[in-house]
Amino acid sequence: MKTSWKKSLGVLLVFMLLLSMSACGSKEAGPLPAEEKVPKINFWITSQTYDPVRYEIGLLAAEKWRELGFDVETTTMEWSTMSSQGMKSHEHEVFMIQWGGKAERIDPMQWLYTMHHSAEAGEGGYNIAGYLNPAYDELVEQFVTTMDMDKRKELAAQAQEILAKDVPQPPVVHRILTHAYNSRDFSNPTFAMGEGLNSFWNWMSLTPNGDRKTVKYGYINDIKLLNPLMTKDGADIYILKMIYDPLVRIDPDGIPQPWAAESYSEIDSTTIEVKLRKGMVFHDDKPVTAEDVKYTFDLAKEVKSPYYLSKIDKLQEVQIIDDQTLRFVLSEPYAPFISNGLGTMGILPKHIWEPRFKEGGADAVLNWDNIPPVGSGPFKFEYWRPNEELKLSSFTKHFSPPKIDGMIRIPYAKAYGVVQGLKAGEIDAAGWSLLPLEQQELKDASQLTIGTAYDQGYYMLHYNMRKAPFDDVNIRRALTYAIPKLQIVNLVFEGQAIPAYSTVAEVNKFWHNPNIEKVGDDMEKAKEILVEAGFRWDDNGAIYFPEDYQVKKFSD
Amino acid sequence: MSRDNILLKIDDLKLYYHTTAGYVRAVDGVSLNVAVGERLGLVGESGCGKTTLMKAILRLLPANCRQMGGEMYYKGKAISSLSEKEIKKMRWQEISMIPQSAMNALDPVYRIGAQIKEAMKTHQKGISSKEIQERAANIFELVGINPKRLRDYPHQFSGGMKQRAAIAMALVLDPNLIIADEPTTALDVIVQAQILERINALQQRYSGSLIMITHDISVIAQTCEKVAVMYAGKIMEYGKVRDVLNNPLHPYTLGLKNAFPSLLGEKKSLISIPGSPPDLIKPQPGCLFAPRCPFAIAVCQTEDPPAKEEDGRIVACHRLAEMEGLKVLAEDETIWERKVHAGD
Amino acid sequence: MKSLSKYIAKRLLQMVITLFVLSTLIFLLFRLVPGDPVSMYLDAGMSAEAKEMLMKQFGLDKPLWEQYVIFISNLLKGEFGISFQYGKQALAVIGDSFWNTLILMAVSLFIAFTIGIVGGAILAWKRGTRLELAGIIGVLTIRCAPVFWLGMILLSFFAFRYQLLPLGGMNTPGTNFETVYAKYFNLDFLKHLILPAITAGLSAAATPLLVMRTSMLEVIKEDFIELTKAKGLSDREILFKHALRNALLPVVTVFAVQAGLAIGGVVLVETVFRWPGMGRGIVLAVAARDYPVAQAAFFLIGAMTIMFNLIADILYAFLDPRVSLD
Amino acid sequence: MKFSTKLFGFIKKDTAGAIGICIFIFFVIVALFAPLISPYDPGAMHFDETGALMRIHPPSFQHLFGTTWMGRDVFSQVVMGTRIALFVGILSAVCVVFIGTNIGLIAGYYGGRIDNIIMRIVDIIYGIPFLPFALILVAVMGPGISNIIIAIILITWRNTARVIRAQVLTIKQRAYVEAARISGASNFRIMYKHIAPNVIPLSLVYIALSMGTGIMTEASLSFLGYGAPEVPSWGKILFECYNSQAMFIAWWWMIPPGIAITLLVLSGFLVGRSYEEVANPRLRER
Repeated sequence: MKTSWKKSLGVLLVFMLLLSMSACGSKEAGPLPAEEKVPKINFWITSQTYDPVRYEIGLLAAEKWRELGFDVETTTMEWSTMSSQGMKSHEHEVFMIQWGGKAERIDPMQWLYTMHHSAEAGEGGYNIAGYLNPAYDELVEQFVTTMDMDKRKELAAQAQEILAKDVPQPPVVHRILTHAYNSRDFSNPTFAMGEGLNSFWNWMSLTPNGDRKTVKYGYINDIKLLNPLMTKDGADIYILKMIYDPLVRIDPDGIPQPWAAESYSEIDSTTIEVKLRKGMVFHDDKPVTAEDVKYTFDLAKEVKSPYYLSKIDKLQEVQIIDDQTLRFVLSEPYAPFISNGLGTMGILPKHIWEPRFKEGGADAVLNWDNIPPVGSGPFKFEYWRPNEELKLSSFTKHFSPPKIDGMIRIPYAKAYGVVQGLKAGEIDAAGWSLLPLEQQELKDASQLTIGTAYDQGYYMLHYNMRKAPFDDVNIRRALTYAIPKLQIVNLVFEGQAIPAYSTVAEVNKFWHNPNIEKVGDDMEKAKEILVEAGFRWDDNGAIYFPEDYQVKKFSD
Repeated sequence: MSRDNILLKIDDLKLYYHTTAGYVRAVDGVSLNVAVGERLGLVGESGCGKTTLMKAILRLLPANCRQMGGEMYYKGKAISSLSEKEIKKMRWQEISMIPQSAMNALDPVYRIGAQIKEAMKTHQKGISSKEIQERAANIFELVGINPKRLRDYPHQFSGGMKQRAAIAMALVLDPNLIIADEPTTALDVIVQAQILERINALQQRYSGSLIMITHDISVIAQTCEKVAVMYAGKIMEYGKVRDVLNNPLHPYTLGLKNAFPSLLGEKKSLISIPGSPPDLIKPQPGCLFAPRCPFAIAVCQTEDPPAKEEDGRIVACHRLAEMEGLKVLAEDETIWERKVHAGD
Repeated sequence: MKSLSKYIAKRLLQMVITLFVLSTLIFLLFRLVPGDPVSMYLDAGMSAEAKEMLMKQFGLDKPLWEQYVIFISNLLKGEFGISFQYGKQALAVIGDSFWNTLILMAVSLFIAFTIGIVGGAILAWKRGTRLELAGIIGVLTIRCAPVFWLGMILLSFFAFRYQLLPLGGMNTPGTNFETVYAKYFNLDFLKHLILPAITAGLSAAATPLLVMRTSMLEVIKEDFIELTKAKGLSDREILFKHALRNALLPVVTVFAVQAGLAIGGVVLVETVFRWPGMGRGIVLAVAARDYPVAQAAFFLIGAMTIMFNLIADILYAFLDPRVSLD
Repeated sequence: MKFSTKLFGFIKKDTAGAIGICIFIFFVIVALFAPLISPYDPGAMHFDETGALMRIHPPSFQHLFGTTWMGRDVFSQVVMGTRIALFVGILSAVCVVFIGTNIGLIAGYYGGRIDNIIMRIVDIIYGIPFLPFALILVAVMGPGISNIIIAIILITWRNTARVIRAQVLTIKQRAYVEAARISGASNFRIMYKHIAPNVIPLSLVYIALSMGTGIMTEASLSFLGYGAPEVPSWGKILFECYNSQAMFIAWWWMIPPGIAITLLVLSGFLVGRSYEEVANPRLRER
């Protein structure tokens, strides 16, 4: 009996030891000077539970980098920690973000200027990589202030070319959105770039085939807040776009079109004149006036609306010329104002917001759930039971009324809920991109048709050029060439994605530059770059800096 | 004693417990009669089978206890032949009991009144609730408790009151036979005396029979007319209380009498019987008391002593004839201990 | 009855203290760790200034003690602050989900204790039989199985394979309810309730069942049960009126503990069955770093636990006259 | 000899306890030899002859429990998951019981104000809903085995402390403790030399019972998406399965980890319960 007791204690100890041993890896030093060894790369990946896609991509890329001789450690992190330490404080070495392909990003201002200009490199800025290239800065400054479209297109092409060579933060893949809808009862959907069926234009074009005219629409998450000045959530903004009319809407091809404005024109490089459409009314039957438009922009500036602040900070003032005419005066020439400012800001009814603001100030306006939201858009708010459903009905007094009677948005919390809802006919469409397995599950549901839309957003790797070895362009290029983009497409996305090479997506035909260097999927090339730059390897295959190493920050 | 006068007749009853180790012979060939209105005391050490015997009368024995022989007759009817329905009807209506320890015998979650009334409601269907209340109140007054306290819960009663409540409960249906199973054991001496007094007083009014089970021979002396001395599942001696206590004819009775302070006035030091009751699974041959008996002779070790009846007295001892002489010897307390040493 | 109200007052005071400590704990937990709510929303295209604006809006720019003072003074007013995500009072965000959870909890506890009490009594009655053995093995297995796994199995079996019941949620989408009554009292709601309630109920049934069984075994050995039998009562009366009633007492004690555990189970069950309750709410709020909502939900769940404890205590006093509540 | 008889003697008496010990030893062996038993790296993706990823393939000889959506071997994952489960279960149980026993000893031995304060704290902790608290704690401190264990410890020491305190209160009354006190032994000495040995058997019961709590908590947190990110735990396997459409199709992905959790928790429960009867006869039949 005694021996068995001792034995089991021993077994337990050995077991603990083994467990702790398995946690540490083995390290061996090569003959080359240790201080010249390329430092370990700490790759932050999201947990598999938060985003399996980023987790899998991370593992696949790290595997290839190890093949090149880099010492890569993958650290799994909570997204909130990663975003605050990486996106905000820029303390990362390399990590990945999924950038959404919203309509207002079709004009590549965000991709080319905000994410790569030196002005955004400070804490909290969007130049996460810390890409400080004076030549590039100059190029994109021109891009932002030039109003001439052809000139802008040319500048954008040049910027894309530089970024593709320097790879401060390479895009990896674009998803292909796969959305399903009930083609038996409804027809004429719009699968818009980056948004699929979630697009505003889909709700305008969708046409009932028979008597059932209200579309039941499935989604994973619920909306959260319908206050246009405060919301930060993409799902909320999709709904707000339906309830509120902006002056200009970005059409499915990314071109700004007059909407609540009858027309707009540039008076000079800093002044835009807008003619308001006649006869528009809010959902409470009060007319939409120039006063409302001016008040909307003034209020957004006054209360520092988080979502709009960056879009309208170049707006100096809004002048009312007459009942139907307004002038927007900018502090400096700023080309994206039409699509990002006029194109996103929904007109708010002054008679609702002004009393609220006067009474409680900015707090009363921002800390407000704005239920029911009253706009002038083609859809009218009916009711919202959080986590259960939201109903909008069509606004028949709108100048361009939708063909359907309305929509009910149902959050299913889980993908399987959406899929089973589609299958059972509980919902008519879903803005949730279906995985191949889920599509297979739906193959017997004959009423469904599946359509696709390319995402102009992407999964993007962010190196940190503030830290070695990412300050070296050869390292960045080699690492990027090693990323198995095609394999990622096949394994992680089951083919429902395409490799991304340019910061402006291929699907964004107007702005995309097809003649850039396509970095990726080439281990040979990756090795070649390192060898040419003089990098060395020890017997174990670990990589070392060249002798008399000089950092080369950018390509020539 | 005429035959029709007999209320309960026990005839060579054998009750064995079935256990994994074998049969435990808790009651082994007991014969007893209880006449109408008679008060019988059943005395013996704990574990001698007296409680088993009494439970058998109400058919309350656990499933592993089997009747291996003999029979009990209530009003001439074999109890084992009664149907489930008949036995349920008989319980409490005909035969009730005062439980061993009233502390645990009352359901703690119901009012005492409700528990008393429950007996009436079960057996006397169609009786008005007003009458039930009246009778419960009467019976409480009878046992000396304020009827207002019918509304109390058991935990609000003292030990003596609980016992009295239990007595009241046993009396409430005016049964023909009451079995009192050690009604005073759990109580302190003063309360014991009160309870016994109460039982005696009640006997003036109550005409039914009583079986008083106890290990305390003095209790029998106070309350009973007849007494049966039981040892290891057998009756050792039976007779009128006065006869048996004044003139015991069995060595065990002698020992038992020595073990309790005399209530009959003789001042003596107490002598308890050394040793312990025998193993009932594999009883030795001969008299079961022989190993502890200071007067045991050779025949006692081999032959079961026959029960001899004389003048309504029954004694089971081989040395009955020599008893007068042995009694004198038994006065000496050392004789009991010597036996134990010898037995070792 | 006077002592009862005094007792409840005393317990309520204890509850207030516990909840106070609880909320302080949660307040600190959320603020002393890396990651802030604002950075969760960075992708929306906000400028640095806008982010600061948000921090100010949420009151996160103030020093910790000041945030705490605000938090406590809000708490005294019954407020948990404005939700970071929903732009309204945290309690208003939780709103209906509180009732959804309460209904699920109550029904599953009812199922658990019905199964526990009846099953425990039966197993005690059938002592030593094969039924008892099978019952105990089954109950122990369910007790040790993860409740979410049980839910997954039931879901894929009854809802997916045989399509007898809905695949989660609380109401079939697309129905607008005129009244609160209409929302909860209809067949559709009941159908949605069955699987989650049974999952949570089954999983919580083991402990009361085992306790009931042992308690029952003890009670039927008691003297008063024998006396009841001697009184000529039928087996049914003995079992249900006397034995069950007495054996219930320890089970009621278990109820208090079980209610606390069941809330944990409900978090998981709500997640599996997509039940729009507080449990799922707290998971979502925590993931989004929506402190006020997470705090409010946690607070309410804590209060619910303590309330169930209180109910168990009162129930116990009601069932057992020996207990006086002071 | 005596101690081990005391420790393992119950096996002879109690079939349920023996079954529990057998299950536990089985899992310990699996954990020890996990790398040898598991045929593949649990993170490796598998491809068929045509080079296509083997997504949710049913069980076969190559893959005993089939494969996951990402073509990973479920059997290997379950085998490797045994280590995490045992590690979390044993470590958290030992810590919980160590802390709980000491607090219970102190509260019970010193009594008075110290006892009062400790028991108030215990009352408050009983008011904390366990899983939501663990969820918040792990979410804010970041997912990871150590944080999960910390969350378990912070809450569950209350059970052990309460039981041990009650036990100490009765032991304190015994004559030899009084004798030790009179002979001038220090408090520390009385507590650990004279009282502690008497409560250790009860502590061991709680180690067995706490192991189940630990394993279940880890699995639950993993299922809610807060599991330790880099290790293949049973809860995480279930989380992945649940979050993909495969839950309804790939039973081989869903059933084995659940059975593993159930069995291991059951073994702790059985051992604890039957050992309890040996350690604390008063609790028998309870």
